[in-house]
This record gives sequence, structure tokens and C-alpha cells, in this order.
Amino acid sequence: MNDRFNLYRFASPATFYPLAGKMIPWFVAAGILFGLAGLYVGMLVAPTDFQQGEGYRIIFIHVPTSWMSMFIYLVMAFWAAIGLAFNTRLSGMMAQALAPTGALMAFLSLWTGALWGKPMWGTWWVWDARLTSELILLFLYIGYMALVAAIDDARRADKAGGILLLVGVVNIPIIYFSVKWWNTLHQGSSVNLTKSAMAEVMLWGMLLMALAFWMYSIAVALARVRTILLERERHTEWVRKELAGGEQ
Amino acid sequence: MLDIVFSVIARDLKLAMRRQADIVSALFFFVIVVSLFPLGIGPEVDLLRQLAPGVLWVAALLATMLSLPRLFADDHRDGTLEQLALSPHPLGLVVTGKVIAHWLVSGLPLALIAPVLGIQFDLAGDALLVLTGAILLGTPALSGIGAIGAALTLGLRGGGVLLSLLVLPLYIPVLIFGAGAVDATVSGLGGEGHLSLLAAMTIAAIGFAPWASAAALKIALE
Amino acid sequence: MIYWNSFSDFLAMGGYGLYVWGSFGVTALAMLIEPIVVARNRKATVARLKRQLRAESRSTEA
Amino acid sequence: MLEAENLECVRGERRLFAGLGFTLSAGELLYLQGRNGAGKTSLLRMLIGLLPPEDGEIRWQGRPIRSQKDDYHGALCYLGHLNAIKEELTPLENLLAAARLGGTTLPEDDAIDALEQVGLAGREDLACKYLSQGQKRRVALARLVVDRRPLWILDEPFVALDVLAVDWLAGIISGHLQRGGMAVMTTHQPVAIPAGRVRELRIG
Repeated sequence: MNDRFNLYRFASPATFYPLAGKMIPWFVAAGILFGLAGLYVGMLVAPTDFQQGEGYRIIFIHVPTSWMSMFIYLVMAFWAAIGLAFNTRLSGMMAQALAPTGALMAFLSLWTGALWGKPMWGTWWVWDARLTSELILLFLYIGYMALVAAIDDARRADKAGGILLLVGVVNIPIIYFSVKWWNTLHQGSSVNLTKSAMAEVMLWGMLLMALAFWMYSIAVALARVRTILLERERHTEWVRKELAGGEQ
Repeated sequence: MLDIVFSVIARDLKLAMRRQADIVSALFFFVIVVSLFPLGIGPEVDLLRQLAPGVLWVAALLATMLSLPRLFADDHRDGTLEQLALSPHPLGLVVTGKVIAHWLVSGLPLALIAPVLGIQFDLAGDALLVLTGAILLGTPALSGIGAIGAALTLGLRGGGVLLSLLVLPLYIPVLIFGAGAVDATVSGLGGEGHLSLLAAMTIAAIGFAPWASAAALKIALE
Repeated sequence: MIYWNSFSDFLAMGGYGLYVWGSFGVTALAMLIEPIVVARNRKATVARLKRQLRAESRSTEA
Repeated sequence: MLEAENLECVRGERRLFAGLGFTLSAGELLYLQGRNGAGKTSLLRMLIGLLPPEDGEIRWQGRPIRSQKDDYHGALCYLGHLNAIKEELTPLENLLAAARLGGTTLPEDDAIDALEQVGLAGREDLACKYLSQGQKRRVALARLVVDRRPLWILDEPFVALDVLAVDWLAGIISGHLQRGGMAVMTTHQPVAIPAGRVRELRIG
């Protein structure tokens, strides 16, 4: 073993696997707690919005899922950079474990955006800058997952996916600004779910919901990375022990 | 340093010239796709004029996509790619040469034939000029970004479809500003701003993309 | 503290019920299905790996 | 001098070899031997710097090759399974292009001489797609005739050559060793190389 390996001992799969297993229940509990609090504040306490009526309550899902979809992509790109720079095994697996959840968040953001747009603008879809960027983000997630799935060798998949993520993360601001600019040029109707001055209580509801989605994403990603770990490391001693020890 | 770029360009151009059918069929694909649109939407001149920039640009994206899978695949299959990776020059420079050669045989012909197709859509003289300029300035970025996708999907099953899935979303800014330049000219706003943004994107893509592609190629060659 | 007068008001969401509950419902469903899929995937993987391990140890014994 | 130390190779899930090392100095030839799938080609790919070793290090003239990739590649000539020739180009064009991409200048007369040596006289200007498999291999081997770089790495160079060609290639390699060159090669049938010190390394 060389020195570099010791330095990254905590990134070593054998240490990380049980640690992740212990952490998952805490994130699940935190997610449920934040979710209930957020739903209570957002759905029961918060007053109606004078412009949008009760329909505005969709933002308690739409905004947190949009945030998460972008945030998860950034986290994946972060892991990709770590993985390419230090050649750590865990990084690529983390990125892969996060991708489906990120794609789900992007999808939910689009879905809620459409359901919000129908009553407010009379149409399911508007080529608004944010919705369009979100759609492109979903394409980027799908592209990443398709690329990783198409490569048989796990290490090569990690590295190629990592490069794609870094290229994507450089491009996202460019895409966002070009779409935004395109949108103002064509004077498209701007769906702006968060424009109206928000009451403090609404903001609290949104923050709590965002925390809930965050905790949920971490929990699911950790659960997924544990499976990927077992699969990838199936020939190592620790996985054999783990499997022999009545692992469910 | 630049010798290697020019040697690669010269080699790839020579190869392309021996296989002109490929260039011509991509070009015809472009012409046919563009010519199908009026048949699909009807011959109203005002509508066609409005749609022209978008149609021409989308067709240009697709025509560029057509030749991308072979950008590295041929060299990979016959072992030349290994030799290129073993040349005593950074692989990024080699890829820069390949990207420029790809543009010379795919993007440049599109730009040259675009004004003729623009006439089909009743574009005015200044709009035709801007259209040609925009395609000239924008297609190098398409070749550059496309090279990353081609390198990432090298040797994979269903690589061609996957390549479009990876690359087309990244093409969106070029599409927006390329079509926007012509739109702005038609509506009398002037397309200079868009053209300079396109030029900026092309410079960034030519400077950055070959190195990302080189990293991807090294992974594929492991 | 609670903003709503009655439960039916809450369900109606000021006429936006379909849209609001459509959003929340699909989200809840997705967040229910995803963990189930992950858990099933895990179970299947563990079972498959155990099978492989058994097969391997048998072949080395033999 | 080429040194390899404690090399480990993992492909997919299998560890092909570990703790492998050797040193090779001027005028020496290293035969890599081993059954199919033992990792001979993987080792060659490590030696040319395309496959990073799982563990261990390869040094050229005392410095790790990963910190001097371009210099190292300038000193290295690799001949793989694939001929690395372009079907659309003529043998002459292929040879000249390979030299140019390899960072050396090759006078056209020398290239024509080399092609004559490999028995392709009169076919210099015929596109390679019209040549037979054996002739294509000779175009690839012609690179060795004119190559003056110190380190040759050859993957099964004798495969599919007739007896005469094997002797000729052995002569080319021993000439290279006599000039103070080094060579690493894999082969199934050991071929007597007249000059130079020959070492063997068994993998797996």
C-alpha cells in the first residue's frame, strides 16, 4: 500500500460501507421531520398568495426540487473532479448513485412547473427560461446515465462519466444564460413562480421542504452507493465477510 | 508545436479527399432536410422566412452529428489512434488538428451552401450574409464539442445514438445564438452581438474541447 | 394558527385542488417508489452475489 | 535505461500480475513470455504509457514516464497488433505520415528504400486497400527499418510472417540492438536474434 491510500482511508470502500449504513436512518429521520414541518408550515399555516391564489402552494415542491436538481448535478461534478484528480474509487460511485435522484428531481420540477403553468397561464408548457433550462438539465442527467450504462468496465465508466459531468457543469451557466437571453428576445411569457414578494412564513415553508428533499436525496444516494459498492468490490475480503454475515 | 496540428490537418484532409462521398452525403443530408420543411409546413413566404434561421441551424446541427461518430472511430479501428496518442506531442494538440480538419470538411461546406438554401426561404441579402457568417463562426464550436462526445462514446455499443444524446443538449447555446443572429438581422436589430458571442463560444470550444476529448480518448485507450 | 376553515376547503385549494394535489401526489409517489426500487435492487444484488460466492467456494472445494 | 518496478495489473476484476519488475539497458532485448491472457499485451500497454499501472512505477532514463510522457514517447517506437496504416493512403504516404506524427522527419528516398527492403518495390503509389494482409503488415514493419529511436516495443512482430521475413525482421532488430537500442517484445515462437543480449521474462 502506498501513502496516498492511507490518506484517503475514509474514502476506502471497506470503511465507508458500514458508515453509510449507519448514517442512512438518521438522514431518513431528518428528512421525515423536515418534511412534516415543511408541509405543516406550507400547507396549513401559510396564508394564500393574493396574486396566485392557493395554486402558489406548488412552489413548496417546485422550488426545492429545482434547487436539488441543480445542486445534485454540482455535487456529482464535484465527485467527478475528485475522482479524476485523485483516482479515488468511491467518487465515481457517488456520482453514479446520485444521478437517478437528480434526474428524478429535475423531472418533478418540470412536472410541478407544468401543473403550475396550466391554471396560471392556461398552458401546460411555456418556453420559459427556467423550465427550458430544467429540461436541458434533465437531458444532461439522462445522457450521463446512458453513457455510464453503456460502458462495461466500471473504472472506465467512472472516468468517462466524470469528464462528461465536468463538461456539463462548465456548460450549464452558458446554456442557462443563452436560454434566458433567447427567452427575453422572443418575449415569451415568463413563468415566475417566486416573483411576488413572499411572506416570511412561505419562505420558511420552502426552506424546510428544501431541507427535507436534501436529506431524502442523501439517504437514497447512500443506499444506492452501498449496493454499487457490494457489486464492484465483490471479490474483496470485506464484501465476502459482509455477505457471509447474513446481510439482507 | 504547431507542426503537429498542421500535420494532422493535412493527413485528415488527404483522407477526406480520398473519401469524398462522405462529405457529399452529409452535405446532401443538409440540403434535403432543409428542403423538406417547406413541404411540411406549406409555401407561405412569410412563415418560411420566419422559420428559416431555426430550420437551417437545426439541419446544420444534425448534419454535423452525422460525421461525428467516425471522427475517432476509423483511427481507433486501424490502430492509428494509438500511434497518435504515442506521438511526442500533447494529445490535445493532435485532437485540435482533427477538430479543425473535421470543420473544414463538414462545417465549411455547410456555410458555403447555406445561402443557396436561404434563398429557398426567401431570405433577404443581408440576412443571407449573416446566416453564412453565423454558420461559419458557429460550426467550429459544434466540431469541438462534438469531439468530446465522439471521444467519450468511442468503441461503445450504440455509440451513434448515445453520441447525439450527449452532444445535442450541449449544442443549444450555439443554436440559440446562431439562429438569433439571423433573426435579429431580419427584424432589423442587427446581428453583430450574436456573431461576436458565437465567435467567443467557438474560441472557447476550440481551446477547451480538444483537451477534454484527449482525456476521454486516453480513457478509451487504456 | 391554521389557515384553513374546514377540511374540504383544504382539499379544494381554492379551486386549484387538481393542480396542487397533482403536484404533491406525484412527488409523494415518486419518493415512495424510488426507495422501494433501490431496496429491491439491493436485495437482488445481495442475493446474486451470495449465489456467486457459494458457487465459487463450491468450485474451489471440489 | 528502462526500469519497471513492482508493477501490478488489474483488468476488469482479475489481477493479472503483481510485483513484476525488470531493467533493460542499451543493446538488450527483453522477451515477454506467458500463456494467452497472462497480461503480456497489458504489460506492453503499461510500458508505452497508455495503461496506468495499478501499482508500481516505470522509469525511463531514471525518471518516471508519467512525468515525461512527451519526451518518453519521442524515444519510443511501438508496433501493435494493428498495423496503424490508413487504407486510403499509399504505403509511401503512410510511412511519411507516421514519421511526421512521430515527430521525426523522414526523407522520401529513405522511405522508398525502406519499402523496397520489405518487398513493396513498385507498390509505393498503390492505395493500401489494394494490398494483401501480408503486404499491409510489411508496410507497418517498414517503419522499423527507418526508425532510429532508442526503445522499440513490439507486440508479436513475427506473427503471420513467412520464414524469410522472420529472418529479415530478426536482422532488423539485431541491427537496432547493435546501434545501442533496446527492445521489448512478446512472441510465441522465440526467434534467434543474432546480436545483443537477450533476456526473458515470464508472466503469470
